[in-house]
Amino acid sequence: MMLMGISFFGIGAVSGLLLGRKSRFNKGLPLIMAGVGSGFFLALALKSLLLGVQVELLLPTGLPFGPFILVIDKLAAFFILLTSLMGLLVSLYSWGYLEGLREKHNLGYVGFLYNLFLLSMFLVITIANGFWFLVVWEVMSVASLLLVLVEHQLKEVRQAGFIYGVMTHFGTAFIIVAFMILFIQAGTFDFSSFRAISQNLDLKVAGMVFLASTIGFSTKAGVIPLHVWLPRAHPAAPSNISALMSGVMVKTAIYGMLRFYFDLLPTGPSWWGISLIFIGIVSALLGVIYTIVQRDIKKLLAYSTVENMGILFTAIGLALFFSAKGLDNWAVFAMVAVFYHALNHAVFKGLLFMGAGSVLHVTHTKDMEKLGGLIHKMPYTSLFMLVGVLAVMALPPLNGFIGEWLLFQALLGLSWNSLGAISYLAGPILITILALTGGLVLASFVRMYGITFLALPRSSEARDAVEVPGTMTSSMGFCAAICILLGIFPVFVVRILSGISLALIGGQKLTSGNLLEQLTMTTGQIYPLVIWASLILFVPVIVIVTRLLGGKTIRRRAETWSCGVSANHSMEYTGTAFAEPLRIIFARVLQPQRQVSTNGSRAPYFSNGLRYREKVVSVVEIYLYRPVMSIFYQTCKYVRWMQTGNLHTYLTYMFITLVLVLLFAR
Amino acid sequence: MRQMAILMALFIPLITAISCYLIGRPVLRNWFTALGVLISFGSSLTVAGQILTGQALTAMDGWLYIDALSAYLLVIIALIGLIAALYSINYMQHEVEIGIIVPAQLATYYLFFHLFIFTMILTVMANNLGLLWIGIEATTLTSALLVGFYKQKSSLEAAWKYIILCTVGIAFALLGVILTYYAAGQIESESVRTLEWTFLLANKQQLDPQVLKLAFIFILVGFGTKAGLAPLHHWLPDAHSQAPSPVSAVLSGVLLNCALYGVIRYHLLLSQVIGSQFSSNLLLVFGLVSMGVAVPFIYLQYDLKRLLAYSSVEHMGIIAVGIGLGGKLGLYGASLHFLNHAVAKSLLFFTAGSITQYYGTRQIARIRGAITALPISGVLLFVGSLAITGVPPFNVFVSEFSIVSGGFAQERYVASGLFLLFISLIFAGFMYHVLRMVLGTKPNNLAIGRESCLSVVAMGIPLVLILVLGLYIPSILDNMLSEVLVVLGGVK
Amino acid sequence: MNILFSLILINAFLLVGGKRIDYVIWLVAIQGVLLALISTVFGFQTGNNFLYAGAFLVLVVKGLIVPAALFYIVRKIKISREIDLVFRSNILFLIAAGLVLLSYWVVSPEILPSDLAAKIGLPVALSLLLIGLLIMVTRKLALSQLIGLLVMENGLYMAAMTATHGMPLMIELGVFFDLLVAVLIMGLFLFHIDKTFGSINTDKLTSLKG
Amino acid sequence: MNMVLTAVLQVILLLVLAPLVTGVIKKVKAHLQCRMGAGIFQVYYDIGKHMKKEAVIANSASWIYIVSPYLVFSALTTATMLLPVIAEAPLSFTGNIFVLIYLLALGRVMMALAALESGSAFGGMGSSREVSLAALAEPSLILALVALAISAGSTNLSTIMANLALQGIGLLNPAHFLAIAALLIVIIAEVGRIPVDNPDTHLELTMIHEGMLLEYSGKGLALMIWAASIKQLLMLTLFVNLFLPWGMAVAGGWLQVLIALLLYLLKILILSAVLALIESSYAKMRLFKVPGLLATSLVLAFLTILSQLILRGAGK
Repeated sequence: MMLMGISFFGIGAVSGLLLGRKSRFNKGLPLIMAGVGSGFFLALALKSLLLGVQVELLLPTGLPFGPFILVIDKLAAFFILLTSLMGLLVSLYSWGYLEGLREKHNLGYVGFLYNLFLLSMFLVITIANGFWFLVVWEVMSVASLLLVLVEHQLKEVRQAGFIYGVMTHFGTAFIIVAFMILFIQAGTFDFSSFRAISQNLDLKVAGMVFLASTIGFSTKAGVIPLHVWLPRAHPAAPSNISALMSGVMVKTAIYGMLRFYFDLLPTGPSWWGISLIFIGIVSALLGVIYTIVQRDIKKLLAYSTVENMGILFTAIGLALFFSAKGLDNWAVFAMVAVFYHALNHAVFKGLLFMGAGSVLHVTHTKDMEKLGGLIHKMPYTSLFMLVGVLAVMALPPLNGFIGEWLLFQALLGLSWNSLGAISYLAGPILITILALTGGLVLASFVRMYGITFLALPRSSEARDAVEVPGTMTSSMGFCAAICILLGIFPVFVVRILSGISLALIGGQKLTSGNLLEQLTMTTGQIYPLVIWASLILFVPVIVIVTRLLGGKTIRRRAETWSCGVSANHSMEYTGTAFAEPLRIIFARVLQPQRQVSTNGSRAPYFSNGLRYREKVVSVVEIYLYRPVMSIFYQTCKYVRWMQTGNLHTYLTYMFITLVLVLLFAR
Repeated sequence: MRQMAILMALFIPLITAISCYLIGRPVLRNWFTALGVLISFGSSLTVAGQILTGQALTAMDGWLYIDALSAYLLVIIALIGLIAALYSINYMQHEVEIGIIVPAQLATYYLFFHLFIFTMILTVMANNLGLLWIGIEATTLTSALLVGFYKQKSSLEAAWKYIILCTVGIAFALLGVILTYYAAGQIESESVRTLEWTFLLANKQQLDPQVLKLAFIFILVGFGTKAGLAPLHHWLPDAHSQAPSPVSAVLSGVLLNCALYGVIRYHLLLSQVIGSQFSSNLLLVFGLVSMGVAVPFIYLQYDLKRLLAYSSVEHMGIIAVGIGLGGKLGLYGASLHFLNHAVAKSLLFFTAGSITQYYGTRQIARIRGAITALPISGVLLFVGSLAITGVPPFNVFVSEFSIVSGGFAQERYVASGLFLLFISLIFAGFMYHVLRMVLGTKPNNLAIGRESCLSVVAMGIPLVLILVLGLYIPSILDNMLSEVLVVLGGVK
Repeated sequence: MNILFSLILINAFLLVGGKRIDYVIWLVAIQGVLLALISTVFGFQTGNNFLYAGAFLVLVVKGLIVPAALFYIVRKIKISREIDLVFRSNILFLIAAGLVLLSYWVVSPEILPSDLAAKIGLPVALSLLLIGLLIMVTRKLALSQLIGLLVMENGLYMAAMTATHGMPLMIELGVFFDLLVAVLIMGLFLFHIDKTFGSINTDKLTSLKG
Repeated sequence: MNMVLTAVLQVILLLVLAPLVTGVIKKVKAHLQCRMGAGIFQVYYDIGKHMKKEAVIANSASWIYIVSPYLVFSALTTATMLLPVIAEAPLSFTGNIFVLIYLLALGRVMMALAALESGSAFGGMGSSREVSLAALAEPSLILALVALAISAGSTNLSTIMANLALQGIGLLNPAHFLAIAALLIVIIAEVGRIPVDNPDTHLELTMIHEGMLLEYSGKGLALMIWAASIKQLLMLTLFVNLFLPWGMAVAGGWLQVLIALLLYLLKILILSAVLALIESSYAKMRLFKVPGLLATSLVLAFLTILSQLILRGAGK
């Protein structure tokens, strides 16, 4: 069955290559194949999650690093579920989206990469051998890199591709180190052998593996300070790919971390968890602060991905911390939060990127200052985008809230279990920072949605926008529906997730079903269904009441009063203006540099035009990356001087080398 | 029969060379070339096939000695020779068309080309270390003429540096040979046999270790110069960038391997005598230095072919590191890397050849949008550079990974760490240049070009190998490698 | 015997410091002759008949042909009488002395197996080798690099002779042939270089960098 | 049975009472400023008047603009159902402090989006300031509540309040007063009163909440005003029940409920007087001074937790 799925992707990829630029089917066939393949994997995942069967597949190779073995256990199944779900929806979406790329690009080639990309993600999740993990991991990176480079005529795309490629390669180097250290201990690269030795692994060694793997996977996850590629690469890719990259690919990093921490490594000391929590919370806060000032919608979404990765890291760190302290059921609780948030983020971030893609598809711009008023032109897109936005804001009763809530409750566990003064204080502090993050997300997405979809269009493109084809809207609709369902019926989902977490953490056996009840009974309950009900039910009640109080409603359309002149888009509040208060409040972080220049005016207050330019800088890049790069560059220049081009110098080098070696030998 | 195959493998190139020189008609010459390389490839395969049975062959009353290692390299040489010859047919034709060379020069080109192949095959087949030395020196002479083939200022300069540096190096190597002979001097025998590999191995315990050590040093510095180990590598970028592209492919694909082969022979001898500690460390150090030195030059590079040349320096370093680390994985990786590097690098040089020929420049800064201007070569250049920088699922990754894991298994953490660091840095440098060359919009004055079919074939063969060997090692190659390992380290 | 060794060393020193090109070539010729003498004496001592042949070869090739060829080149491409040293000669003498010491240290008699000739000969040979390299390093003219190479080869020959009483003839011939070809090819290139660059001053050959 | 009845009753009570509280505050302010002031029922009249008027909707506005008043109102109503006023709340089992806060946030988001609909600069300014300040206010609010949740061992409001009510006089410890101060500041910010926002002005430089309602008219406006007052009362109730919880009807019984009701009204009255006092004795802050104020409350809330820790240590 797994082989079937894989082979479908293979067919898709090959057919894409063969059909090439010209053929009429070069879009459809690869997409169908990708869809079917994802379907197969979805079935596998459900089979393994619900029936609890473990699927395996083994292919022989001549390489001395062990066989190509695929295993779907519970953990893998969850991430396959997530991937295949988005794979299906995005394939549906791409049907419409790729049409926009037809005349400029070779769709067959895109289809090939698309299949390769999806397949490699599935393989990364299922593979059970270190060497082959690295292979498929890099295949995934390369495929995504090439997809990022699809529109390579643009300079910033090439730059983004370069940075992405380099960063991810360095990350892989660290993952290699991690596997190598385990390999020394275990003697082979099979996960099973790693698992076998994991319990009697020296904690120092385990710590080294932890560090290496964390650095490696953090690069892919794009948490600060290793995030620099993410806000460049994700927007640069075609939007359906951005949806996959931001929604799913970063999750493979999360998968890798969980695989290492809870499967291949012994239960570590508490500093593992603490360090992860620290990284996570920092990138959550900084990430969201950067979302506030973005004009480019997709870049904004990319930074929000950084933020959500930060939240996930925090949750993972929490789980690690709890399990280090031996509080297994709390660890399970935190893990459930991890899984729930991972699932949510996959869905709503996919949805948001698809929405941004639809906007791009019809208006050909990602700059929110050129958009506006789209809600009239693209009703469905904007409706589903609204759902996505509410979900990413973690507002009840949508799925985002459930994940956030679980995390809050789990964090309070730090204070409720007597783990000493520090963690007693840490709980509330972390919650506060997360709350601040949440508030900022709220602000920045109100800005994004309001400026992009509401009020008057700010450009002719926005004015002439039309609704995108049904394939795109329907797939967005599905995503929105999933968001809502996950919001209404979390209990069922949580049962499955806590099952996975139990399998992962083990520890004291509490039956997974009533786990959440156990914890929430004591620490706080939530019945989203009722909240939904009351939210929905009250609306008609209010309508009736108002009707009773005020008689029938009369509505009259009129132009907005703007001091006598007719309202036009130049009077609207711009996105930049909207972000101004927060930009000033967080000036310390964003370091905004503004230039205001009035033109054609004698007195400052009577100018007939005003140019306002403001840019914010990424602190990390300026204070971390730039110096390193420049130092490296200088050294290169210095060493390069060695090749003088003069024969005598070369002979002298030979001379010196010989003498040195002779001295060494003698 | 066996003798026949061996002799064919050795002398067919020689015959081809002479006949190519004598034949006047270009078309006929091309046919001869193709035929010759094909035959020699086939015969070398048969030789290799006989090796797989396990025992080494000797021919010409002991002057030629072929064990698994030599056979393996022999196959590589014949393979690269084959594709390089196929590639050069159209390439050189085009050079004539665009008036860089006159038709008369083609004859000399093919003469030296095949002579070059011949000398390399002689090198790997030689049993007598003196003969080995002669072979390597001969490769220098023949290839120097190919390097200086265009007779422009730059090519003459390159050739001059090449020949001077390599001859000096080779002189040191000769001293090494003499010292080896001297070390064996106490053994009673008829003097011709004394320098024979088989003989030396047979009575290694009578060799004088101290002198042999000295000998190894001179050999290392001498052949190391030829193999382009830093800091003796300075001739390499010049020569590789100035030679015609097919020749560059052969130069960095197999010539360096041959020189390294010489070093490895002595390394094996020495480790038989005084244990591998000393020579391994030297090889390790040289290898790491070469990798490290390659980094800045790859970063700040302006010339496409020099870029590839420096990557050859790096890869020779990688092989040296693999040999130096030793152990099953290290040696496996190193011996696999001989093949992987040869294949990938020749592919790169072919694509670079087509691109430079089409753009009329080697300047990286002037090459843009190759993927639109010259689709096949553009894509292959990108794929090739991914492969050469050790990105899975291409073949180089396998060997490099094997070497690294060997390093970790030997608990040489610093070396392995540096190895990984250098590889990643070089990947970054390559991407920086290649992305700029391959992607983007092509210059307006260029139409969309097509490669000639022979060139595509010549590129296709290595491409297939790159892809296949990255994911799957066929059993026959696996047996071959295990035999090679037996020769290299005695590990089965 | 020892006298000859010391003579050849002195000759090498003169070569290092030698200013005018034809004078240097004469020294090379003399060195060839000395080498031939050494090998005859050596052959006389050891009664190894190969060595006479070797001596003859050396005399012909290194004493006559090569110098003649060099003179021919010099006449053909009119080398200006410019001094092609990069350092002043007394510094060079110091370095050369250092090299001799080094070579005596490297192949110092106590590490060598018992063989008188080798004990005396090898250090001299090695120092010839190094001095040859020194000449190549410290001279601008491409021609004098060729000369340096010749000195190195003389050193090698001496090493071969003293250490191993003459290599196997087969090898010997091969080596000779190779070196001859090498010198010829270099001469060829010298012509081309002179034709294209208008000089054989290697300082002009520095366009390929980085 | 009667518990449920009181539960439902208290929700309705709260909804109905809300405008009155606004009126009372206005009246007290007027008195403090030596004005006559409008009657305390003025707000009801206003709401009624707006209810009857026709709604003028900007051309650029979409369905969000029309729906959001209803959504805001229902979100707030749902929130009130989570909140024990004088006794156990009807939906107390469904939600906890986080749900409450995020429901308020939901209302805020709808309002902010609706404000952007009209395309006038005022709306944008209003919603921009609203969300920016809310982003800073939310953490302090959560922290203040979490401080109590920690000591209660649960995030359920009813549990927290019951826990507080049971503590009786033992509540009067430094931690509690710190928490009071913290929450007071946040509540002022949340209900948009001086010194954070000025509910009476329509001067674009100062207004935040009003800016968002500027384009509304008819039923929408009425609902928005009403919702605002409900939110205010909600906050005040939260405050009084968290910090002066005595006399809450933990167990049923009409008498108890009655006492609870009277006490509750008294507390609210006092608190609104206090608000009025603050409002008429301070000037409105500059917008970018507000974060400092909120930071203060954050620090106070944190000190609460710290002192709780110390007290727990002392307790052990």
